[in-house]
Amino acid sequence: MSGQAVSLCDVRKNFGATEIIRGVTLNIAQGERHAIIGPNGAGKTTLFNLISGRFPITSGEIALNDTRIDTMPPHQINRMGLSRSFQITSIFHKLTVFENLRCGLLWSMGYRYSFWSPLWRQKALNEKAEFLMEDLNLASRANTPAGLLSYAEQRALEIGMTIAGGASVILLDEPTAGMSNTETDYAMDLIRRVTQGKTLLMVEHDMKVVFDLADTVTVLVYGQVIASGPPVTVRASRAVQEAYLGALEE
Amino acid sequence: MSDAARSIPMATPRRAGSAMTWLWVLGLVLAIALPWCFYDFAKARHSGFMISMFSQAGMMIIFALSYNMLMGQAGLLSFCHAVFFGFGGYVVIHALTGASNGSFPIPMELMPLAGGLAGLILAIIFGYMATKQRATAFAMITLGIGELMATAALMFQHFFGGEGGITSDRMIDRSLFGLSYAQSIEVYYLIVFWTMVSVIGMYFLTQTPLGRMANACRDNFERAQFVGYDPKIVRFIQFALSGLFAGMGGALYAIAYEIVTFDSMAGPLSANALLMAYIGGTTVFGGPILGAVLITVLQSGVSLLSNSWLVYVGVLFITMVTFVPEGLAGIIMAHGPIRKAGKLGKLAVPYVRILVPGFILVLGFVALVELVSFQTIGAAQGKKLVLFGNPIDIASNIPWAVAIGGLIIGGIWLRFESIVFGRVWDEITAELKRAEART
Amino acid sequence: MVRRLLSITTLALAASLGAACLGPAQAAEDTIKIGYVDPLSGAFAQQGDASLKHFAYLFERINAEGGALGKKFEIVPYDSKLQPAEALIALKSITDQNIPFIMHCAGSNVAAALIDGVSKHNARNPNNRVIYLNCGALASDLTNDQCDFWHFRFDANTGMRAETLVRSLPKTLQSVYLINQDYLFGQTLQKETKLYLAKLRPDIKIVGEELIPLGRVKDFSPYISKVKASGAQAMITGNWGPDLNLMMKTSVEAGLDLSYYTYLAHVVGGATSVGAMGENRLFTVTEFHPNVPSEQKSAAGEEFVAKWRASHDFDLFQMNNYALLKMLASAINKAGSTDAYKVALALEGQTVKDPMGHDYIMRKEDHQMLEPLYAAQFVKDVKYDSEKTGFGWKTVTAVEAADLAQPTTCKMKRPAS
Amino acid sequence: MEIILVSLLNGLVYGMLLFMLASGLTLIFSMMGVLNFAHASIYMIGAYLAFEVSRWFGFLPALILAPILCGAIGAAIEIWGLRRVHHNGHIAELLFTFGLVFIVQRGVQMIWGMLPMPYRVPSYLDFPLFTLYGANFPAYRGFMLLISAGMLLAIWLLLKKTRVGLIIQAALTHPNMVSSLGHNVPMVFTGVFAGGCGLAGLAGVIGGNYLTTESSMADAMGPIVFVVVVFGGLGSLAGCFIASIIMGMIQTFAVVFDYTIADMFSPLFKVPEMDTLLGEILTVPMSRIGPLLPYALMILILLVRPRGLLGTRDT
Repeated sequence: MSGQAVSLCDVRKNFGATEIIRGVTLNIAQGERHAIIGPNGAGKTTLFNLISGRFPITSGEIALNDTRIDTMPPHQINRMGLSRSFQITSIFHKLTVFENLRCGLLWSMGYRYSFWSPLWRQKALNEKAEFLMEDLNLASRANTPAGLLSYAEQRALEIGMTIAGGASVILLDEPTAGMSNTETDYAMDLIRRVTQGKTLLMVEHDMKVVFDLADTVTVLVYGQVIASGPPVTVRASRAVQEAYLGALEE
Repeated sequence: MSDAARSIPMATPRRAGSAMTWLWVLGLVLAIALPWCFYDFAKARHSGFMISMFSQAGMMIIFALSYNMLMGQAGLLSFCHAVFFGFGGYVVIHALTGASNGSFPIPMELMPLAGGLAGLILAIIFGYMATKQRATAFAMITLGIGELMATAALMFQHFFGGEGGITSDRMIDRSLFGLSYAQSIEVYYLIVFWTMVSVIGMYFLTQTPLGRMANACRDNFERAQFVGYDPKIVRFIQFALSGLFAGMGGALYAIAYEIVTFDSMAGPLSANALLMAYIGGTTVFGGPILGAVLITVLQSGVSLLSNSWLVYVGVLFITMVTFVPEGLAGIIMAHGPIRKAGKLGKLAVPYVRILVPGFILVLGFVALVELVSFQTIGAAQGKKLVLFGNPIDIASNIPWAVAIGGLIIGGIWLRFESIVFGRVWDEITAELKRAEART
Repeated sequence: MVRRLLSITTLALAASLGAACLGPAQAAEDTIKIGYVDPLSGAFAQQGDASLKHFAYLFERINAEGGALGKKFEIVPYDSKLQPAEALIALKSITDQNIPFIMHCAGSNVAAALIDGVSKHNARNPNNRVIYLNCGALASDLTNDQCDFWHFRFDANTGMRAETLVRSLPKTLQSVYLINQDYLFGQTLQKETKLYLAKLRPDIKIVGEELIPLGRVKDFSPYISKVKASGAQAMITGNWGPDLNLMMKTSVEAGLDLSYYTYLAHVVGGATSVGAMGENRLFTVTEFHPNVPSEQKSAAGEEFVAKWRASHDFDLFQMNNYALLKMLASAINKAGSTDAYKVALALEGQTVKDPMGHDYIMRKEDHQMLEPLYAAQFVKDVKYDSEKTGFGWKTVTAVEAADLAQPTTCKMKRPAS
Repeated sequence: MEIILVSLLNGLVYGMLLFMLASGLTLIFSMMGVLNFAHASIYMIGAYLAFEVSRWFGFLPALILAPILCGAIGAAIEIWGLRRVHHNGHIAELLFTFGLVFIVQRGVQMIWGMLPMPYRVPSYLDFPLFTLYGANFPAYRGFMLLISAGMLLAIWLLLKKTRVGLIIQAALTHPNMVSSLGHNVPMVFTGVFAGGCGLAGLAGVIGGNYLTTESSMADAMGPIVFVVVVFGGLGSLAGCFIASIIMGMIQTFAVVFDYTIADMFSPLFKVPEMDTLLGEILTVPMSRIGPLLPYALMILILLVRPRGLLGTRDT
């Protein structure tokens, strides 16, 4: 198991009597770009929620860089180097774009719960936030409250906040959902650029994105992994085609 | 929003900030000068009532701002804020007694720190419980804490003095500047000083990582977790610090009145904090200051004039909540861009035009309330009804007709004028938007 | 949206302006003003309201009798909201206007604050001093350990009331149950009642005692079951308002055959809420009730009451406040000015008479007024009923002022000038 | 034994009175999220209206008319007040109801004066129902039990057996879902608020003559009702019912079992008598802190179980 960025071992999750995740075992190597696909209701987002600690798991094990994280609260998992984005944009709506990014940076830069260091004096912090803003192409919107941004801009900010903390493992939940073609191209480009050298785990519906970005694809159906491997192999797999791709292309 | 904007030095020019700075300086100058506006030269003495009211306003400013650290900045609705205020007061009352008999030898000027420390310690204890939860559960826990503490203050004589409270004497003869604090004007300036310190302190807090993360947890506590922060700890520290400032406010209360009773811990004062913060505006740092001043003046000033003042306060709250949810400060801020564009002048005439029917409406309403309450309550108390300087005969129909007429005519007219005003306002803002789009 | 909010803000601004136009009547300068602080708004407003109505009547009377120094008295009301801080702000306002008298009736917590506040104010502002005329805060401590030169209490304290009540208890009574509200006044009453029971009626057994949280008990049944279990024949209580009414109602409905010896059943609203269930069972200790003059066959007293009843639908009972105004008037006349210090000295030892001819004496050593007290029973056949209920008060025991001269622990500090 | 049985009965009656007040608030609070501080004010209005109606037409018409009037007042408040405030958030709604509390209190004083109203139990209900261990059980208490039980039954039937009830029930637990299913949520809100106020009004009719009808009666009832609702759990009428009974019992038994903390330690060691704060805390009898127990209980339950006793979602 060693050397894996994220490893899941027979992870199960029940909501009441229904089992949503039914024994998922998955290993993601360092630096891998891994996509999880599957039909609606397969449990992809739930799996993300389990890995990032949003929900507790029912049984099994989850490890990040060989440390068990399945009993940790989300903020602790985050501090260990795992960061995630949300399918439904989750940003600080009343804060400006600049503030949002700064919030994403604070913990990783060691500010913790400081109430004695004024933000305006933190040169390194502010420069880094500025830099990030340029990177996301949001510099012109620096002082706009995040809630007033366009949808694509909000998605970009979401990705920006996810990577801001410098986490080594990035979980992206449908980063291009609801985007037009040009926006999707731009977002893909952005994701590729900002996740260089990091382990990327993403849920995605857009097959173009999946096959373009991912090194490995895992197919999740009804809470179980039915196939996993390089995109070409998975695409060729009959089981996958029957269970998922066929249905999608109808 | 404006303070957020000012905290980004490289992204915005400093000009907006400097206008703000001047406003603050103006406020301070006003606070220093205000007592002298009511100086009675004939008798060569200050107006004790005015100084009391301003002193009260000072401590309420601290109290309301510290409340807003919870409500506006961290999104926490607390019903026990007065507990920290009152506790700070009780501790300082005991400290004053200790200072005069020598067992607690600290100078008067530093007493607020003792109150603040007391508030901080109590807020750490209660905060540990309450901040485990958020939203409504948090609010309800604080409601319970508030009730428990207020009753405990009545029950335990040794520390709280029961119903009669605890009294002390502020002339402890320990001062860094050799002041006796016999006159309330000296106390007033002590309050001004500590209010200034607290305001600066609380403003500073909004500009620190903790302050920013409190905002973040308010907007989206889940996201805050996924950038590495534990919202519970953010809430906890924010709660404890707001207790610190509330305790300082309570200390000033103890110094000004030299008595602390359970009322200063009880529910109505906590509710007052909420009202002041909301009326003033929770989204702007300085909002609660306006709210604190307004509510203090209403409570101390208007209640001298009419025993129905609670109705006016109630109506004021309802209209504010319904029509001006961003509070007084929110309204003022809304004029910012218009002022910058130099178009404030265009609003002058519409303002006058709505002020007239608004005034008629209010006069009608006030007259009606006074007439009704005079008929059932006031008459037998042997008062004479004097409305707007004229004695009124309530038996005749004329005052009633005038009042109801004013209410109806003012209402209809105001409705009409407010539509006109809205049109002008919309035009100007649309114009500003177009101008912004061009640049 | 925006249009609305702006228009309403102006409305709010106008509201404060509008309110500013409402002013108390500006009377001519040649009156002697008395600042009066009591709750006039909020949940406890009825206490202030009742006192104000009494004062309206009594001021008119005292002014008709000639006022003082040829001037008339004028009352200047302030709303204390039953909060010490507000009362102290009112005190500032009163001293600002150089009014030398501050009068206050309701709430021993406010009274304690005012005693302290007035004393400090006078020490710090020797040329603008005030006298605190206490017209109804009864906790006995206020004229014992907390006594102050500038504080004069014009009403019988809890100790005197307790003594009167104990004296009025019938010889046949053997066991009592004490219930009081858990605050300064109630606690003091509990203590004093026990003290005088032990002193004057050692034969009576206290079979139970209880402090109930003020105004919070909605169901008295558990208390009543305890009272019943104890086998008490009577209940002694200082409860007022709903705490008295509910307790009696629960007890009467449960079929308990008790007498209720109370301290405050006679105040405004008491008769209304007790009604028929109080018949013959309810007793009170009061400074006055409307049937006193007819019982004592005093024509002057009759006139005093009749005039009140012509325009009021509740009882006149604050006779002590008539004595207050009379004493104040004669003290001002004696001092020749309204200077607080001179008037305070003149007040000490003053004796005045009420319309029935009873003495009221201001004791010098603790500034506690001695006054006659009446223990009265709530019965059907009386000349004047209370609050149109058909029932009224009938004196059981009357105690003269001189008989109530209880010892005091007051060690008063007297200013040199 | 005797005292326990009597206390159980007393606790039940008090609990039922609490339930009458709290059931309306549970509906309003769970469904609309409105911290309605004016609920007790509506209760007061109910009592005053009942007094006024019963003076002219008798008690039974008042029993029907006053709650309907209160419901109408509630509907008016919702339509012209709360609905406009709704989009400004829950704190705005709370402050709106705060304002109402002030206005109602002074308004009642202005209309009816400061004195308590002679609102009495009608003579045909004013007799002892039965005698238990020598103490009478008044018929009016039985009548109260009857009305509140009837109310419980009526609400239960309404929620379980009617279409409107189903929508309300669904809205209690999943407010957003109901609106997306295309039901007229504002209408449902108005209906629920009016209904809740009607229930408060009914409690006023029943409680007004059982307790005292006066202008401070709202103050005393305000916070305790919240405690019951939160303790019982949002979205659960059954929880509200159980919480009411528990609170009624606790307060009753706190009076009966008159122990102090020092007494509890006495089997272990003798607590010395102290004239200090600690000594005071140790010797406060249970009956004095009885009314505080609900608050302490609420804090406890929120700490360990933020959804309350039977709540369907977190508070």
